[in-house]
Amino acid sequence: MGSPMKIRAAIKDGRTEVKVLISHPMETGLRKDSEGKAVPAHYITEVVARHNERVVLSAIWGPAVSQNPFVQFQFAGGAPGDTVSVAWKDNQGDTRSDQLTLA
Amino acid sequence: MFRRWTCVMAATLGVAFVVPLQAEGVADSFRAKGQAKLDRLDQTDMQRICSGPVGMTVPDDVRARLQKTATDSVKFPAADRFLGKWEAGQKIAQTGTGMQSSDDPAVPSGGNCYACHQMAPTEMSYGTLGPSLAGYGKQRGQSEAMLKYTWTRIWNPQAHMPCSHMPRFGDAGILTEEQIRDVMAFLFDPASPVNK
Amino acid sequence: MKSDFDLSAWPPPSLFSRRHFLRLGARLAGALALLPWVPGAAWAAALEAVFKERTVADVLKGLGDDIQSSDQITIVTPEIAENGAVVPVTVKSALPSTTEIYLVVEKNPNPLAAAFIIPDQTEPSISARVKVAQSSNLIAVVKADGKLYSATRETKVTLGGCGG
Amino acid sequence: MNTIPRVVLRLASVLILASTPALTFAAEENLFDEYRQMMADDNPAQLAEMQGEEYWKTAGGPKKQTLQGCDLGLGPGKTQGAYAVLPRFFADAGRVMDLETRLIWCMTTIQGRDPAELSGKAFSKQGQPTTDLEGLTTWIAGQSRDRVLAVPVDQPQVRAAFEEGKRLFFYRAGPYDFSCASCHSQSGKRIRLTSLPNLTTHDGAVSAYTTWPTYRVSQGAARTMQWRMVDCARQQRLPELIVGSPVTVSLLTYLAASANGGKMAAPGLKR
Repeated sequence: MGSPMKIRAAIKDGRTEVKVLISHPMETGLRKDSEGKAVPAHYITEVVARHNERVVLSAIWGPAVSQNPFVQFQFAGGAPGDTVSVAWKDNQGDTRSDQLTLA
Repeated sequence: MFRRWTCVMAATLGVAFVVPLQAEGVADSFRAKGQAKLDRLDQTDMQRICSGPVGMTVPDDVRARLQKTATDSVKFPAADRFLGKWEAGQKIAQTGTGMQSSDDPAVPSGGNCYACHQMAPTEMSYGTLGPSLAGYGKQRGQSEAMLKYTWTRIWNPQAHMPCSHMPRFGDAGILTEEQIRDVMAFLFDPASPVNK
Repeated sequence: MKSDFDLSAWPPPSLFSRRHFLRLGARLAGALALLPWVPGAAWAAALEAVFKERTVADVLKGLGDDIQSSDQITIVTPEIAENGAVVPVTVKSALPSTTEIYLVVEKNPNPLAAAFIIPDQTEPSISARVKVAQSSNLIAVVKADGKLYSATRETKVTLGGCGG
Repeated sequence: MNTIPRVVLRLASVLILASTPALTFAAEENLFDEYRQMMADDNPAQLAEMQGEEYWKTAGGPKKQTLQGCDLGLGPGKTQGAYAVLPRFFADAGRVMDLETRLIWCMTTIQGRDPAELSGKAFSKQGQPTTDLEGLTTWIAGQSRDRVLAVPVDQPQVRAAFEEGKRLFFYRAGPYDFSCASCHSQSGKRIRLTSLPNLTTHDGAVSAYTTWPTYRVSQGAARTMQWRMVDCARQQRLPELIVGSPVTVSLLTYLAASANGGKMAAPGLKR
């Protein structure tokens, strides 16, 4: 299980803007550590964001997404009390899901 | 080591002396790591004299002594072979590693010239602590005097500018004679990007 | 903690019949055969091969033939990034019925960096951060109304530092 | 008598003027403003802050205690504004401490953790998770955002540390002859493309000190002032500077007090 994400969401003019920061090393598999050993690839492969149960964004990533990834998007709708959740899965089988309640 | 320095500083330079904060001594704040042993905290004569704050003053006779010591340290290359391969010199100018506690001592040091100097005008990532060296050889030609002057500036910058903050690449053993030849070629060779 | 990773909602069902998907599918019949009923997983499996491509030409071919350049796609990146490890990118599409956005970094060892599916209710505008190995073109490929479009913008990355 | 650094400065500027046509440093720095603006709102240092806040409030260590009894100078458990008045003298420890040194003290005395390990493994290696110390430091520094720096230089111990730090700042040693001042005593200079703050001026000290801890995009990690000291010493080709050691505290006291009056803006974001 990874570290918590930082999810922020704001309702504005009938839309909800979502900003997500994910704690993840996003190792390419090409880097060598200080002892010269190759660091195995370790990166998020899939991301899903939901507004309540509805998927509002899905993504497939490669290792070229930056370490501690950030993603921002907007969806129509969203009301106080609704949930916004984000889940990810990485190439080593680790997953994490966090959610917030819209204010 | 540090305490000895503070006393000398106070005596030589008239800097206000403040009792060292830590009774246990400042060298205790460091530990040897890799090639960087604790003796690196010991100061040379030049380092000690040149450790004053901004606006410090050094007597003329001390300056003259520093300059003479530095000038005497310079070893010119055998058979006046000042210039090596500019391609190798370019790589040395771009390489920032060398002699750090984290560096492998078996790997030759870089010169990291670009950290402080503009060199090839095509390289946009250059520092400005030192003067621009773009067009260095084109502007100056390759007279023996100019080659010797430049060799000296690289080997031990203190010879021309006491208390310079540029490393003594030859005198301190950072670069080999061969590497300095290559850096010289990077500066002087008409085919080098420095002179394009 | 919500532990499931439910792929069944990926991507919108309409995507299934799209031409490039079928093309990918044909190339990866094996993967599809394993997961015939999960469209999201199949899409992911099909893209997996494109993520492994080493040239932009192969990536674009993998996404689908006939990609037209479009001034309806905006790419916002800094002209010069202090470090290639993190280059912020925003891709915005003004093309009606935008359903997918792909980020491609021309000179990276594997140019395809990220793929996004944009459902109906989501704005066709995504911000993310990617690694850029050297100064390079960034290409945004957008799928709108079943067709592929692209836009390109250059970003410079710089070297830095005092030592190693 | 000659004034050496001024001579050096003058010579250097003459040489630069002589051989560098039309260099525009200001314009080049502005190029990075665009980059930083695109990142600033969503600084990944927030992830370290989240982790630090959680650590602060969660019982841990052999003694299974939270750090909420830790006194950072404003009373036990008080984090708001604490960073802006550090380093300071702590009577219980009998010495001046910066935030990180104090946190190690608290994690040791309150939680029973091993000080050698906390100091020896203070910083995350590339790709490794944020350390407890990094998280705590980033979060607590963020709790002083927009506060005016007011290091208590009226404390005689702080004054002594300041003077010691100032002297160390100019101390040249090692095979490269570097001191902190080698890179940080002139204004408007860069190393490669990175601007170098002139830490001997108030403005330079403010611009540097108030933006640390900072997220280093090149390392993908939140980095702290102790890290900055240790890594500058490495690049000076010195032996390893020990986290929380007197030299680090003295240098940080000099830097922080030189920035007194500046407004805290940490965590920052740097290359």
